[in-house]
Amino acid sequence: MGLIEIAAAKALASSAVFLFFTLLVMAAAKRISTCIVMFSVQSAIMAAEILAVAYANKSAEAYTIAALVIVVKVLAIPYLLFRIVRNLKASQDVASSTTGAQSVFIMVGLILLSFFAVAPYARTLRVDEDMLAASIALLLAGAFLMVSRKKALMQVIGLLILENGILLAALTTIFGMPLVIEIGIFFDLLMGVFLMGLFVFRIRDTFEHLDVSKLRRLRG
Amino acid sequence: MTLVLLLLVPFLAALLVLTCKESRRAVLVAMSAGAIEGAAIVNAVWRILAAGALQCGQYLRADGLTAFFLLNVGVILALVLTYSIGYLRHIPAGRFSSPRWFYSLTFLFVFTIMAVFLSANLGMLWICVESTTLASALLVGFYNTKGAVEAGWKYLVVCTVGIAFALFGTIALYLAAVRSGVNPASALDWTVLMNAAPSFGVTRDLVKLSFVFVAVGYGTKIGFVPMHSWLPDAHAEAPTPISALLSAVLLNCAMYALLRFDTITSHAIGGEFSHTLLLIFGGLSVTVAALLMVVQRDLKRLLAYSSIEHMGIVAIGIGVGGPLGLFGALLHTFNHSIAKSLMFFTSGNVRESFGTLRMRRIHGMARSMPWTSAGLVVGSLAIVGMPPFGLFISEFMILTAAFGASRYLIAILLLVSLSVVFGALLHHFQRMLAGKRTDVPAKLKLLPSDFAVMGVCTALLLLFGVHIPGMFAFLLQRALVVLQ
Amino acid sequence: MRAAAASMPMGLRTGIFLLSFVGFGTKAGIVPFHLWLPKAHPIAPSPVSALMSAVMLKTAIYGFVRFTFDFLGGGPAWWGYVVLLAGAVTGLLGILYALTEHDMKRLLAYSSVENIGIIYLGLGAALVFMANNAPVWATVALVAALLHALNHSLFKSLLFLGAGAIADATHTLDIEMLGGLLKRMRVTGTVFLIGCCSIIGLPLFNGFVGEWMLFRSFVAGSELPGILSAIVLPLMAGVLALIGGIAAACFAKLYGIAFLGRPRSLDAERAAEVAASMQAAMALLAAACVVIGILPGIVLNPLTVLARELLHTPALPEAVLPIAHTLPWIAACVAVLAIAAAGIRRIKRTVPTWACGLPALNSRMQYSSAAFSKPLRKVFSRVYEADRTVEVLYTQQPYFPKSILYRSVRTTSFEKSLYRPAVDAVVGMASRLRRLQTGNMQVYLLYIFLAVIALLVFMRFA
Amino acid sequence: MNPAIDLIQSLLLVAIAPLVSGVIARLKAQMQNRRGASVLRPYADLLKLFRKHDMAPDTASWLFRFAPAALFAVTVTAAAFVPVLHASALFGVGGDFILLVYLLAFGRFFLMLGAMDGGSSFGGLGASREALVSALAEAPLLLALTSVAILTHSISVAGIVLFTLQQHPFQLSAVFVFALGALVLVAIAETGRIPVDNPSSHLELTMIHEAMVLEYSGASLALIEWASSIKLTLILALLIGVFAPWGMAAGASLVALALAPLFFALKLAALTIAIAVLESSIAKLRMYQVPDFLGMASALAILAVAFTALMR
Repeated sequence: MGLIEIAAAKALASSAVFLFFTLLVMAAAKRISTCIVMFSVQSAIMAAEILAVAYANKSAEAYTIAALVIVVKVLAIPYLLFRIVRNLKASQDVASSTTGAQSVFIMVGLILLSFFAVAPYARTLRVDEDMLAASIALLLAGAFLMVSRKKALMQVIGLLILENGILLAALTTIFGMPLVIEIGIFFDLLMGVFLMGLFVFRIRDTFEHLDVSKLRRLRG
Repeated sequence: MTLVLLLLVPFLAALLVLTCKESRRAVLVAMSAGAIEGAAIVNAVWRILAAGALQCGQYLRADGLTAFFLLNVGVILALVLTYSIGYLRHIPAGRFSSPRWFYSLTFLFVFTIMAVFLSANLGMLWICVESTTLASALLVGFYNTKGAVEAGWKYLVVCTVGIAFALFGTIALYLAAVRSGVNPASALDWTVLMNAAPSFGVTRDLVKLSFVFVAVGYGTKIGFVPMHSWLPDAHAEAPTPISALLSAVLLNCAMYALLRFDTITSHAIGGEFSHTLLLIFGGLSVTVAALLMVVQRDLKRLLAYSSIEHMGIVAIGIGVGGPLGLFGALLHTFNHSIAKSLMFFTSGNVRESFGTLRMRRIHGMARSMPWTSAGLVVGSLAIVGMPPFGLFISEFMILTAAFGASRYLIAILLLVSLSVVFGALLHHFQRMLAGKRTDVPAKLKLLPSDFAVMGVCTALLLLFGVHIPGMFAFLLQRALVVLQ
Repeated sequence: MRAAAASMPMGLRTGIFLLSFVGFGTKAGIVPFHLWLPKAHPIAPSPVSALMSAVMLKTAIYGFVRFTFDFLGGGPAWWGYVVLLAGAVTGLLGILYALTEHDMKRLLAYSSVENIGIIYLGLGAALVFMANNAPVWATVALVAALLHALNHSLFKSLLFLGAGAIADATHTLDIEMLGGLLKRMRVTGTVFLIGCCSIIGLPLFNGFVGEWMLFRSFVAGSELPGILSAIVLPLMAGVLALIGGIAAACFAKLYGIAFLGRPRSLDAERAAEVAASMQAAMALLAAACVVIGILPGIVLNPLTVLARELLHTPALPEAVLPIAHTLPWIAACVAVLAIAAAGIRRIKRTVPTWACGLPALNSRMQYSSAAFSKPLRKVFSRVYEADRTVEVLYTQQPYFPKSILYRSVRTTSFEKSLYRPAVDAVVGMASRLRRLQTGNMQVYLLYIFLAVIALLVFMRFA
Repeated sequence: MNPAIDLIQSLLLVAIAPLVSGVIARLKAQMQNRRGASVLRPYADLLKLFRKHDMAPDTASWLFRFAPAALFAVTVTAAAFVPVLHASALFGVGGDFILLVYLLAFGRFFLMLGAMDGGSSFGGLGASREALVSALAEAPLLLALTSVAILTHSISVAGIVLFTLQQHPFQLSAVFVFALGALVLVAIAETGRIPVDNPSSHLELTMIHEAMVLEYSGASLALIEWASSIKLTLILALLIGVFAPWGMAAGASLVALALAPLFFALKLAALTIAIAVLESSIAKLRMYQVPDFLGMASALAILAVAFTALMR
């Protein structure tokens, strides 16, 4: 076993922990930029994981997907988000409706919950338990961030994390889907983030704030 | 080629129309593109009927079900484009809100919708459904007012989140297929899945899990309660032709996606589970939407809730199942799309005339705008399922199927909801129609195109209420064959 | 279709029956699904109202007949009782509400409700006869119902057109503002009178023929073996008579206030006859009413064929045929006598109406529409719930008030006690549901997540 | 049977109608210790009125003039339904009780309209009250006759009379008692006698019929008065025919036919005395007690119909 193999195995084994770490940091984060960085890191961890899988299976498709993740999720989307943050010239506060400590506690609870939830499936599906748990945790964490953070950009980030969870679930169970489909999904995602960014500007222009909890003209 | 043409026309039209600075040119380009697309649809439907199914490469296929929905899109597109001629007079000029942008985005939207129907692959299907959200979000926010931006934002986020669940469900189904021994490369292909479905027994739980997520995901897009929250906002704030397009085409489009999954799931693990789920969503949607219609204040929001209700009825039809239930459900999607388009068109006229959609401020329509009022009355009679309009037939089929399948609870729930809807519409519209001539602020001149649109809608509703044309019935039968 | 229906399970058949009963009933406007009718009519222009009453209500009846008789082929007797009850309640409440209306079109709309009730009485009787294996009388009842439907479309169109003519001539439909129109609009007034005579079922006008056949079939109900049907059906004759009696009062009020006496407003005073085309249309309908009323055979035969088609039954029994032969003779007899009686008299001069020796009368001293219907309203006060306010303004003298303002708002207790709570409950629920649509998108997202969780839990247990 | 006999008995009914009114008035007067006018007085009145000038109010339309003729015509036509001497009628087979009731309603409707055409408040007042009474009287009248029709298996008036005539008095169903009760009550209301209406009242607070005819004069008034006395006699004849037809001729027997007027006169006399006694001994009801009165009639009629089924 060469050095690379050992590194790959190590990465695979401990990547779930790193992912959880990024989630906890996001929960504690007060600034949007921290969350963007953490999202980038999270995506990088996943890319590393896919690379490890690709290397282990000698799968060209997996390499392509890893490359896509790096380009789109590690670089392009965080860059886009940073640009938006910079251009908005607005407060960087995430505007959480829970305190930092509460958020972290909830995040821990969600992670435990996901382990609890996947236990029966992991066995029947013959997959790594902590990776599957991590994917569910990402899903739940994304959902939690979307619901609890009032800034429009945080909704985008939450959605991206949720998306990451789905991607991870696909990867851990079946090494992802056919390539064309994956590419399509990435493209969609990129467009989605781009559009949401557009809307963030529009919200700022028309409402002069970015607090989505105040967007309550339409109800009933 | 037939199928590629269907996609190519709207895509090219979207680009071409963007180059037309002058709004009359834009209208001309749009109308001719619409005509070409219509011809392409007719051609495609014809060929599909002749051949049973058309395949183009690995990712495009059209079968009977596709043909049925293509026809639906064609009819509504024609109506919407025609109506837009008159409607676009009122679009204020802005950075992105000009007729050319309107048409460009509309064709992009149509492009994604066509792609949904033509996808042979469930992964593709997901991508296209998600694209419809992206393409239409800008249209929802077209007016750039506070309400429009808010609605667009909510639409974008809520639907994207919902659709993400559908992706999860799709992956779960893929996993189930792969684990059951289907070749991973084609394990998302619809026909492959249909053939392999009976052997999914080992991954029973996974298929169920998949359907739960797909139902929530596409259900968000369909507007099932409780994932419906985006729908009234988007429908109310979008430009009127787009509201019609959303209600009459987009919802059907998501319903189509769910229908495909429902069929596979039924084949794999029996219909009990997925149908129960659909009945739950359907019953919930019908009840909640009917109740919420009572307390609406805005005309277009009212119509939006009515769409939720009708999607619930369709879900009940699918959930009740059987040839009659499915037939009724499919027919109902078609009838609803026409009736709802008519209603939205009239609401557009109302808005232009009264400057508001607040129903409390609208009086004396019957006197001041008799034609629009007639359209509204016909539309609302149709929408509450009165004979001799088409929705009566389809609702009656669904109810009969429900009684036949001994689903008494859901049938009674549906009946009660329908009467609540009737009461709600009567309550709202009676006040709007009655009143003096003097209550009307501005006079709206209807164009021939407006009359044409309302006339065609009425004629179609009447036609389908009295007699389902043979060709159409044949098409529906073909669609049913696909689902069984 | 019939064969398929025959093989259906009873539950499904009942389901279809109840569905078509409620569905078509709503459209036809049977109580308690009638609320939309009087609200829709006044809004619509007169020709549309006429068409609505004449055609739309009838398509509903047609649909119900088609489904219940043709498709389902009848059912157990209780179906018939349900329809009879609906018909009786509809007819009575319809005419009672009509009695209190002062707006001509609303009055006519409520009278449509009443006539639909009468038609449903016939349909119910037919169902009971069919369930009791008496196809001959079922045919009579069904023919009666169909005939009344046909007649109703004739005389109600006539009346709505008449109302339209009045609206044209006087710009109002409030009968408290009218009066003396017969003198000013002779043709309209005369044909309207024919419409009124028809609608209250006076002999020699078409309304009578249908009602007569209904009465006849009700009396025949006594021959049925079941005790219940032998009691219920003949009692329905009483209900029909009561409806007819109140209808007579109602239309005497309508005609008497709007067309007779002196004008109650300047507009009514200045009213002039409407265009000849309109007169011709009304005259044609009026002629049809009279012809059918005197020679009912011309419509009875085709309708009998139709009913036999629907029920697969033999011809009408002998017992109902004499009416067709008697009516022309009665008509002749009445005509000769009336002409003779009219010939005896010579009106010598016109004089002012007697005013008890006081100076001339004015129109405000006439009986008003509200006053006319007051006695009957008082008798049936349980049905109406009027909110009355009387404001009296005195100056110095206690016996000569300056002004008395009497306001009476009629709300029907039926609406109050049945619909109000139901509507309130629905609106209450709706308002509570409305709060769920908070406008906060994060809450919306929460709903989606909760839906996923709930379904996952459901999946575990399903 | 023989149209000539039928025609004669109908004309007889029309002809003696004023006499019946006169007899009742005379009997009442004598019971009240007055001498009273001659029993032929109504004929004199009619003759006088026919000769007098006919006047119409200036507001009136053609309907005002037409209404008395219509009332008279339908009432005389209705008289051709009822057997008097022979158990048959001019409108024998087709002359059913439904048509009879509605013919009477016909006349009343036109009288109501004629009253309202006068333009005074009296006309409206009378018409309104008449509308109340007739609306509520129609149902018990029809129901009572329905029960009789069910018992006699015939709907034509002549058929009903013939059936009863052929029965022995004790063979008759007890249900007849209820029907009779109901019919008597309704008859009082229909003919406008005390306690429902007072035919001799000229007080606007109490009158119904008189208020309606206030504007009429001359021949018009004569027609109306004649018609109402025909109606009274007709209803009395109906009561006699339905409940006590014995003595009426049925076949072609000339003896029976010769005796029939005698029997009829006796029974009519008994009824007029009963009316006179009743009208002299009880007070008129308040307006709003009339519905109660008719309610009782309705209850009896409903009972009668129900018993026809229950006592089969």
